Amino acid sequence: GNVPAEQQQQLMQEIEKMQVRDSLRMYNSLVERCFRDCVESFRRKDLDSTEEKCVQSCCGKFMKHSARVGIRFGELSSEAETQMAA
Amino acid sequence: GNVPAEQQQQLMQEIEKMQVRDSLRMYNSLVERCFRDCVESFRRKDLDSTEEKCVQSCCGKFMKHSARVGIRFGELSSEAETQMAA
Amino acid sequence: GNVPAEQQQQLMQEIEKMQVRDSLRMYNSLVERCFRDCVESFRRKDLDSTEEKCVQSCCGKFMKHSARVGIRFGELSSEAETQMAA
Amino acid sequence: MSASGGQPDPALAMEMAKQEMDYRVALFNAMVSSCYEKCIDKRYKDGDLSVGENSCIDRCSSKYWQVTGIVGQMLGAQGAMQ
Amino acid sequence: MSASGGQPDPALAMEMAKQEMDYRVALFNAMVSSCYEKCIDKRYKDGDLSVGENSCIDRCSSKYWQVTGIVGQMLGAQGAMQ
Amino acid sequence: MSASGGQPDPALAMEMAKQEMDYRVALFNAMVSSCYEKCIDKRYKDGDLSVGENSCIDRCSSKYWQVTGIVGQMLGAQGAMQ
Repeated sequence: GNVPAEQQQQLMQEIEKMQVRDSLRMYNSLVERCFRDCVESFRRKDLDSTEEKCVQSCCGKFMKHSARVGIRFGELSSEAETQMAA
Repeated sequence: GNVPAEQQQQLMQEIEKMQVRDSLRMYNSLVERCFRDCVESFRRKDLDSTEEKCVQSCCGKFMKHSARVGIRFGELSSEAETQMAA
Repeated sequence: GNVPAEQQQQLMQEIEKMQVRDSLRMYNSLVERCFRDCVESFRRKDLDSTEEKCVQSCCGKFMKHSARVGIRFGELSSEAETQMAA
Repeated sequence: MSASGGQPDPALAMEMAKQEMDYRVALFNAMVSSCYEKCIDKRYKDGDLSVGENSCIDRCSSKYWQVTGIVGQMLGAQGAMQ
Repeated sequence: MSASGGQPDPALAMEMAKQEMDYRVALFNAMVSSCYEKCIDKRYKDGDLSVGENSCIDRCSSKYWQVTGIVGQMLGAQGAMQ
Repeated sequence: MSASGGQPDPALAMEMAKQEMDYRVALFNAMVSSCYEKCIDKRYKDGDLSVGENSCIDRCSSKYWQVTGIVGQMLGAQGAMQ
């Protein structure tokens, strides 16, 4: 977009806000997902070691997955911009 | 609601913002839904013609569905307002 | 957080806004959930008495559930703060 | 940016009008997606709605609306809407 | 509307307080809906929680909270929270 | 806070830039969660992605992107994006 120079700073602040908001949302959805996939039994109030390990793997997998999609997303966006400019 | 006249314009701007935001959200959820329902195989990186046709049908159906619910929603809202006023 | 005194009022207003927004969101998600779990047949346009009773029970259960999680959430938050301070 | 006296606050009225819109949009979207799940055949042979789907949508919209009424009454009764 | 110097920015503190609230509300809502799925019998014979459901809710809340801790540590460790 | 004349409105440009970002973030998040459901083995034996999962993610991202194109064209064609 074509944003006037004097509003660039305001835009940067908005981006920062969004990044915080988005990383909190990602954190929340990661907890929800790994809880749903890993915790099935409610006969105790503490996680057992299998559940803990599962949550750690889930979290690790999700972060790697998300990073990889990020790379592909960047590539696909650049390609699209190149095609638009051509 | 009873909004003072001088804020009507601001409200209109808010409505416009909401409409843009909402149509983008609708677009995103439509992509998510049609992708989920139509794309099952990941042995290639391009959609095949069956998948493409499925996405088009899904999209067409959703838009017609959404339009029809919109009409019903309007009717139900009017009925409710009529009953409130009576 | 350490919010300057003169912004406390603005923060209170934000909290109020959030509470309204959040109770509307809760209302919406409750309707969605109880509709999904209780209404299966679309051979008539009005709810039958079994569906109505189901929606009422669903709603009652959800509110009691939500209240109980709220109590636990409060306890867990306090424990966490106590541990942080120690 | 906000009136700090006791008189009616235009920013508040504005905020309430905005929240009412937000609420109606969210209600509509939830009705759309709930009835989509209940009524639409996901095989997507073509892009048109069948007669059965169309009448399901009408009844589904009506029932969904009735559920909002019941839930609203119950939340109101228990004062849970704050 | 925003301080452009290097000194502490009240609008920023405000924004952070707001985001902390947003976060806590979202966490609570996710806990409510996650434990609802895990613990509640969806046959809805009546509107009360059974003894089994109540104790499931308590344990579920506790376990959900522990999962937030593990995930928080892992995100922190990998600096993925930016 | 907003220009009321006919000339280009910086607040509007700002708003559009913000919505574009919002949109891109939402698109990315939807791609992440859609491809997670399609590609990732939920048994979570360890925290690494297998070779099969990695290639599935690449193809899934590509196909997801193509779906955004088809849906965009169809919404544009019917003027449904307002």
